[in-house]
Amino acid sequence: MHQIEPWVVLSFCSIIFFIGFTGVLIRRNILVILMSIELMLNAVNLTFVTFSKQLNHLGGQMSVFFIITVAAAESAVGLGLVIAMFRTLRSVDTDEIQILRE
Amino acid sequence: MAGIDTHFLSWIVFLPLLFAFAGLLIPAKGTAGQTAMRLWTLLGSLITFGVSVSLYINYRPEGADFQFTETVPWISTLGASYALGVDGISLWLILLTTFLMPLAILGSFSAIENRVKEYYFLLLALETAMLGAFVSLDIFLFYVFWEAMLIPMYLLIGIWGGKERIYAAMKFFLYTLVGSLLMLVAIFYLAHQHKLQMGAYSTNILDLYKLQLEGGTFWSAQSILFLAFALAFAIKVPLFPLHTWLPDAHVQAPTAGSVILAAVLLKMGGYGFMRIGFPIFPESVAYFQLTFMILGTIAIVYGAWVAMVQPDIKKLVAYSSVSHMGYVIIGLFSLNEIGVTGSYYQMLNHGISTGALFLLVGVIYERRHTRDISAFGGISKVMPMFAIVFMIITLSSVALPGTNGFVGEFLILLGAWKVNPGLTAVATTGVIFGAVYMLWMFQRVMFGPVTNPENQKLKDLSLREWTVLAPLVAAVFVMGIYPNLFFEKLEPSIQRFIMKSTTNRTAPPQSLFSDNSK
Amino acid sequence: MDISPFFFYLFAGLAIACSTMVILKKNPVTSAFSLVLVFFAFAGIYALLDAHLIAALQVFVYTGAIMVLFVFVIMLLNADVPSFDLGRSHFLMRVSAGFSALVLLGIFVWAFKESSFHSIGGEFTLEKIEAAGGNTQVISELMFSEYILPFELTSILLLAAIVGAVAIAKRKLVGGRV
Amino acid sequence: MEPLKTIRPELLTMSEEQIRVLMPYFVVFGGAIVAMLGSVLKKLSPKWPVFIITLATLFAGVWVSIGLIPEGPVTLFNGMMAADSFSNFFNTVFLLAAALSVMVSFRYLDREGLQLPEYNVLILFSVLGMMLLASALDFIVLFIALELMSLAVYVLVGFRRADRRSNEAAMKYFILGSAASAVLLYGTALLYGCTGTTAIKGVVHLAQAEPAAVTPVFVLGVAMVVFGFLFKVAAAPFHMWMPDVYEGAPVPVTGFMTTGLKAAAFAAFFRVFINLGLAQGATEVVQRHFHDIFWVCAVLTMVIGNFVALTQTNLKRMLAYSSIAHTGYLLVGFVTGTRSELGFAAGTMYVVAYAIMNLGAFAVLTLLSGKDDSGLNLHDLSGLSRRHPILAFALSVFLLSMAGIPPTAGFAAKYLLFSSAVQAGEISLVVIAVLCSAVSVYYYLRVLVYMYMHEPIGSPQTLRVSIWAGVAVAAMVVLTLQVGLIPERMVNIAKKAVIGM
Amino acid sequence: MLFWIPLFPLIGFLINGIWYAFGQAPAGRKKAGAGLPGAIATGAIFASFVVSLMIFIQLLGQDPEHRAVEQILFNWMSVGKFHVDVAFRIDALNTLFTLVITGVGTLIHLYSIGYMGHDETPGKFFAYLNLFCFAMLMLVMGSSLPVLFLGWEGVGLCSYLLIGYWYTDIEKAKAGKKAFVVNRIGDFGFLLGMFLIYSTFGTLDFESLRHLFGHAGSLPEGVSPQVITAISLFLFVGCMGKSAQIPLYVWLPDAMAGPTPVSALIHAATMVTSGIYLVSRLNFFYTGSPTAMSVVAAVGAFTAFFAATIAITQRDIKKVLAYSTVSQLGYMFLGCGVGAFSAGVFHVITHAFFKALLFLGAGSVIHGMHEEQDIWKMGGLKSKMPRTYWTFAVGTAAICGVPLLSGFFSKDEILWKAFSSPSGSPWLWFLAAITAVMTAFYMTRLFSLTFLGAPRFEVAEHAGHSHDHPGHDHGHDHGHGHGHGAKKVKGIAVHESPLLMTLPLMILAVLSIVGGYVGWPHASWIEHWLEPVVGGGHEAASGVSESLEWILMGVSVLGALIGILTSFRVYRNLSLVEAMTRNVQWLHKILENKWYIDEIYEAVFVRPIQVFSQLLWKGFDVAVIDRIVVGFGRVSQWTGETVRVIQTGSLQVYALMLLAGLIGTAGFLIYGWH
Repeated sequence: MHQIEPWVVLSFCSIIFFIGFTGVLIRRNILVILMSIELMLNAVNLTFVTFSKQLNHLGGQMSVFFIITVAAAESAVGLGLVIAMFRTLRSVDTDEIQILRE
Repeated sequence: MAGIDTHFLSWIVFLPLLFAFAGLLIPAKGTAGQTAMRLWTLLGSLITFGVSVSLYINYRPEGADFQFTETVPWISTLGASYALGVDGISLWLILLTTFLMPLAILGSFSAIENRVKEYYFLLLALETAMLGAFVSLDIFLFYVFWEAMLIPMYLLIGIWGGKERIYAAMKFFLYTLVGSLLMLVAIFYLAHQHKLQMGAYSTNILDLYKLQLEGGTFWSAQSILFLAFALAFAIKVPLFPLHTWLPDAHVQAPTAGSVILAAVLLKMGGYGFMRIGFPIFPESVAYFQLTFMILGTIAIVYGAWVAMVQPDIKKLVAYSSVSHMGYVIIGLFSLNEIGVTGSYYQMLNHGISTGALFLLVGVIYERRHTRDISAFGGISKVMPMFAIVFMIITLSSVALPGTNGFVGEFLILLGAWKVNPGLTAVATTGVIFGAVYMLWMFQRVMFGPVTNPENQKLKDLSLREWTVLAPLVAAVFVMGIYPNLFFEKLEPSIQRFIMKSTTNRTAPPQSLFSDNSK
Repeated sequence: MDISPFFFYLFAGLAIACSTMVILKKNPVTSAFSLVLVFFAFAGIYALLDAHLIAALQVFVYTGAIMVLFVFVIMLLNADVPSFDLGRSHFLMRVSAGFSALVLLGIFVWAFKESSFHSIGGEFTLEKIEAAGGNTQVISELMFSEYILPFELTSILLLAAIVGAVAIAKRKLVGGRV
Repeated sequence: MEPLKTIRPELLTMSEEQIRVLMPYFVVFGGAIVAMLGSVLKKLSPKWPVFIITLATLFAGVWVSIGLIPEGPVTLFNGMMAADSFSNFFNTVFLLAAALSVMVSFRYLDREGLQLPEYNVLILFSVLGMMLLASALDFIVLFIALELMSLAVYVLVGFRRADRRSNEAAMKYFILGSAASAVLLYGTALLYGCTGTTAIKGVVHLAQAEPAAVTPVFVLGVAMVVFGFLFKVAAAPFHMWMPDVYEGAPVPVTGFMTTGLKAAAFAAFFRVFINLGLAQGATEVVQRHFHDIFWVCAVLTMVIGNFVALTQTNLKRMLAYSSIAHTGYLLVGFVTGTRSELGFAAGTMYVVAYAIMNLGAFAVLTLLSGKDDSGLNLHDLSGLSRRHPILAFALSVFLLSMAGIPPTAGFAAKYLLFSSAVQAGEISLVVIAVLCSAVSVYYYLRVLVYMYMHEPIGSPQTLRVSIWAGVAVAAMVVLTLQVGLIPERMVNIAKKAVIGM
Repeated sequence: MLFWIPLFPLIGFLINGIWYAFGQAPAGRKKAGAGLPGAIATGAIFASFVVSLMIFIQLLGQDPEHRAVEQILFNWMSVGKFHVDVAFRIDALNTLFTLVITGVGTLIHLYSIGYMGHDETPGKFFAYLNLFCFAMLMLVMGSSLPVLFLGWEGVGLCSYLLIGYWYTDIEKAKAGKKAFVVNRIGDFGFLLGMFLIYSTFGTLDFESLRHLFGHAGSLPEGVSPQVITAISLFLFVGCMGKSAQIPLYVWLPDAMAGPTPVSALIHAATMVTSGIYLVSRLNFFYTGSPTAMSVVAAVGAFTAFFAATIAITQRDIKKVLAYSTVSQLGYMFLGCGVGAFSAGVFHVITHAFFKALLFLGAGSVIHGMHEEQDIWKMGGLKSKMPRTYWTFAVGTAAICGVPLLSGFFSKDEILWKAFSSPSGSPWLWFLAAITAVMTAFYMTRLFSLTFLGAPRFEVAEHAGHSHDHPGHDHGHDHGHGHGHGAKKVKGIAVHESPLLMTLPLMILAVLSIVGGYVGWPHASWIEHWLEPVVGGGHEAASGVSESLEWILMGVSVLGALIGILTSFRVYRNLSLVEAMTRNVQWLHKILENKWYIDEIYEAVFVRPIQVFSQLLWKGFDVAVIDRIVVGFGRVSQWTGETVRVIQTGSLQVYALMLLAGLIGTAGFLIYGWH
């Protein structure tokens, strides 16, 4: 056990990514869904960094900065929406937001 | 007026539209306003007719293939241009349109009382679209007009129609549209082929005549393309079994709508075959000749039989149109000069006589508000003058010699006989059944005692109605007695048409054709 | 790859376990705290991969800012509603989601194993970065030269986010006046 | 060992040319800041000032954009952004779409009690995002621009905060949008891993230069990027968010989304698609597979969009499905773009035509909608031609244009699009497309049926049309007909735009 | 000059027609009496009679081989090589027809002035009558088939209009329609014949066709006999329709619904003979095809016999005459069918005289009886209507074949030719002879029942012309409906018809007597006259001697006398008749119901077509085609409804699609990787 193959790290990233995706799919609580999205973004970040290391190229790390920032802005707006929704619906359940259909 | 010589056709085509837009400025509130609107529209259509008559006067049959041409590049990327021109084939259809339009307008003076302004606007817009289709020498332009025709007609049926008007309007629109969309794909393909063969895109019909397309089998490009066009045209004609939109549309449309629909719109199909379908795809025409002749024959007999049992006058006339247009198809596909001339003439005849029939039905509909044959009986007694005109038009419809109908049907059958005597014999039975359904209808409506008290006090034709019908009656006899008036402007164009439609044929024509292939 | 397997597997195992907790635990607060652990584990792996600045930022921004925001919102909302612990969605959905994710994961892993990433050698080797002043310096220099556009754009993005968040979270308003 | 050159001085200065081509962006950004400042006015109601500022900004932006005719593509910021005719063309579209949306929403906001200055500010921000999206040459920039646009629009969708449907729409849009962004981003990461760059062109250059770089991971990356975009443009089967969001959003916002947002997504998609060489470039494997994928997607999108629209009774939702259908037609343009003479110009032209007619239609819907976006069911339109003939006429023109009936912009655009598809040999696709558009005619005409052929129901309420909205609708009618009658000009512009990319 | 012949009636028609349409028909306009319109119409047709006579005289002076006058008016249709002129050509054959048409026509017009005196719309009647004459003249004068066809259909139209003249009676209107439709069936054959002629010979002009054939019996080169046969038979179908032969005779009895002068003119004297005209005109076709000849002869003979059987039992005076007409037309075709075209034409002429006479006489009776047509309700009119009685007697004698009257000569000529001609046979002769006996029988029956014996109706006492016409009572022209007559039987003031009506009767009676002398056996002027056109009569087949001819003539005369005498005996004692009728009830019933032919046609053709049409409409047009069309719509709608189900509103489902799409694509890509 001396070396970690890149595919192992990358597979780890995709495990996290799909866990995040699964979270989006199976949770009814919107807050948790938002968290799952954060998980996905983190997985992406790690992929970037892994590649950055692998390729000896800092572009990946640079990207991660911007992604982190965007993620932050996104959560801000997302949480704002959650609050607004909670005000009218008194709920954060995705089952409650199925009026618009068909 | 500017450019009246160089843009003569444009003027004719867009004159009605100009009047339509100007008519929008007339304050059509109240009776006076409505009358003003009606008269204005009538004036517009009459002026258009006048101008188109000068087209007739100046057209030289011995002159160029297409006259009064105008060409303006339009979408150079795809080779589409604004190309107009007139030959004998379009000439008479233009005149038919402009001739019938004032009559249709005059005929609906008292029938239409609400939304007068829109009504006449749409009628004039429709006229522009129809004229445009007849003068287009560019397939793209043709398509534009072809489709543009649908909207006014759709609204005319849908707004001023009968009880089932919405269903009928929708059916009319969708039926026609589905057909024409496949035609659109074929147009794309043709333009592309032109690029491949000639090096540039073009949708000019005259350019497309020169295309070499592989044909002769069912799955060849030519056949498929021809079928795409034929579908659009056959629906418009309408050819059995694609005719079912027609009875509904006819029955529901207001009188003027039915008149225009029967008289001009159906001709678009035949015209399309003549202008586009045949000359571009000669081998496919030969290939599908029998198929279409069979369909045409079926249409003749089928239309007549089904017409026989219709309880509604307009529906009966509609099915009679199916039957009559079946003749057009077999005449066209007989591909000899007699048959084609007959077909063309039959289109004009059908325009006149069916148009007149619809106007007549409109006359009694206005009085009785029903078109049920069984609601009438003995009308002759109450409206003798009406009965006379009705009789004349009925005779024209059953193709009595001396009326216009005979010339067309006779030539068609004569022409078709040379190609396929068996089918022609079957088609000729249409002569019998045509008489059966028309006269039976006439008998039930006009003869017998006046049983329904509502029919007792019907007013005979008014002066206005006479004005509408008299030109049609005159046309029935003029066309029946002196068809050469029409043939002489037509002949060179028909000959060219046949030449184009038969040149690429793989097999030499049979001996019976020999006198036509000059 | 030249990293310590032990720490990698440690952090990776932690991250996987905690992420699973995030999506499986009913209580959002539990999920939130599991998420914090995931973030920490990620920061560890960043450090292993020589991305020290990112590791730090991960801790600051994610655990410090974003998570606090989450917890804050949870608290805010939780105060009102007793039945906040929502379950998971429909069984069928869970099965199909899990199955799809697993299949895709399989495909990805296969793809990662199949592909090689050695072909392109960049110039930012560890030694060069060290020579140029370390990871942080190089990154900052890059940010203000090559990456100036995204950098400026993120600022606009944040501005927009602020406006948006304010607009959306404002209390009720009537007739156009705030 | 060569030392790293991290600071390149040439990146720290900008030439005059570069500043000139950046003017539209500066104008919009500046306008956004000023509007933002204006929105916090205390003494004075910010309503009018912000409105005026926004409009002025947008029109100034249009003016500047039209005035800008770059001689060739100008790349900026280390090749991360391009100012070329393509972006310029789309910038104009976005700015006009935004301007028209702002014009029609003014009275709407008043009526609905939503007159917040942030509305206009957010529109400005999202327009900026769109403009950057159309000019991004780097995946990172593209992502940020996308997020900038999306974040503003998320909020706009949820702008009717007291309305549960608006909230629902915003929430769905947000979650799905974020998830899709994450997928897109993951794809970007994989591409970066295979090629060592995030520049759009760089990716494909490397892939072409070194075939070894085209590994399964590369293909997966491309797939994820493409799927992210397909999701954003709402192509089936990733279209499902769209009807819900369009229905829930305030009417003028829906109009803005169907035009501006869609155009922006397509603009970026075009750029990515062309530069990734999905149609002809990278390798044969990629090209062949993506052709099939797009083919299937296009058919599915057209079929689903049109057929489901048939069953809708709410006009807004119907137009949402119709929007999906139009996406399908546009995908036909993607499938066939490289193999026809017009190339992607046909698609580009279609985007514009669609924007024009849809903007017009939604402008009319905005005027027709009642309190809380009610009154947009089909039967509410009964007899509209009696109550308001001009609006009915305008709506008819837009709907007929969408149905592709001549002589409208929709017809001209469809004609160009499908004829390029035939040139590319995709005849079966075109046949499916025209049959679908035949289906579409039914539901467009159904609206006409209600407007023209049904009698008015209930008491006719008077419609007040503000001068702004009136001008907007009239302009769209004129444009629809003008492009329909004389498409040549628009085609040339679109061609130039695509070639300039 | 030729064009004046049809032009005069046309002018008459236009004057009367326009006057009627605009001056009389509109509500509130004063109705004109019969006088002026009648005078105009009669004048017109008389003028053309004069012209016809002049032409005839002109022809008399010409060389027999080139005996023809031709005039081309204008070019009707000209398409490619197809070329039709509106042109007239009068030669030996049709000059006779023009004379008969205009001559008999004039008399009937004259008669009509009296007969229609109380009608509501005499203007219309005379307009139609003139129109008919015009069309009939076009028919016989036309120099080519299309022009002939113009007249052919034109007379059909007039027949239709005049049969349904009293259209308020729906039965009459139906009879008119029936006539037109059945004629159209014939025209169908006619058209096919024309098409075949044109496609074979490239022309439709009689002269050109005749030249192609050269001399009798020879066929043009390259034309197979089958084609000739086909053409002949097709055209003969047309003749069957127009000239009321089996199986298309059914319209003629019904056509009696029209005013009696119409029956006389159209359905006895002129129109129905146009079939014979056509066959004789195109005799070269028929002589070229023995098959066609035999068909014509057989149909003619059988029709003659068949119609006669029906005539025996009819009660309606006009129906008897109608069946008699059918029967006589059969004779004419028999004549043509055995190659004796001149005999056929000869019979046309004599038949025109006596049958017109009989019809007009019947009209006079009906007029005098106030619309009573049932001969069983007549009787004893001899004294009441002497002039009618005597003239009718002449007519009856002529048709029965009493020697030295016109009918005798023409009928005997046909009988002899049927026996002796190469294409004839004893069987044909036998059938015709039996028919002759039956003819004598039923005509005498008619005569006897009408004029002899005691009146079988109550005679009203107040004599004089008290024309309280039913038409006036009812306010519309129901007046002549025979249904009304029946109710009015009580107290009929029978009166002799005015001179205006009896004068034509007398003239025709004279003609019926002398008309036959132009065809004196073995010195037949008419056969000689027609020879250039129809060819000479065939020489008698070998083994047929002249004495046989005399014997046969004697047999037929004897037959006629037997028929007449039997009939007289039988119908003197009406109770005997009833007894006899009872004995053969079934036969009587069949005959009285005209062999149920109408019913059979109704059941075999009319009803099935109607039912089938209904089925096509409801069962195919609406149920299949339209259902398919609507079905497309339904399927689209259904697809839409189905697809929208996946639009659950749940955002997770939406997101799942993203995943599913990714799986699909990734799988697809990786599958394609290898």
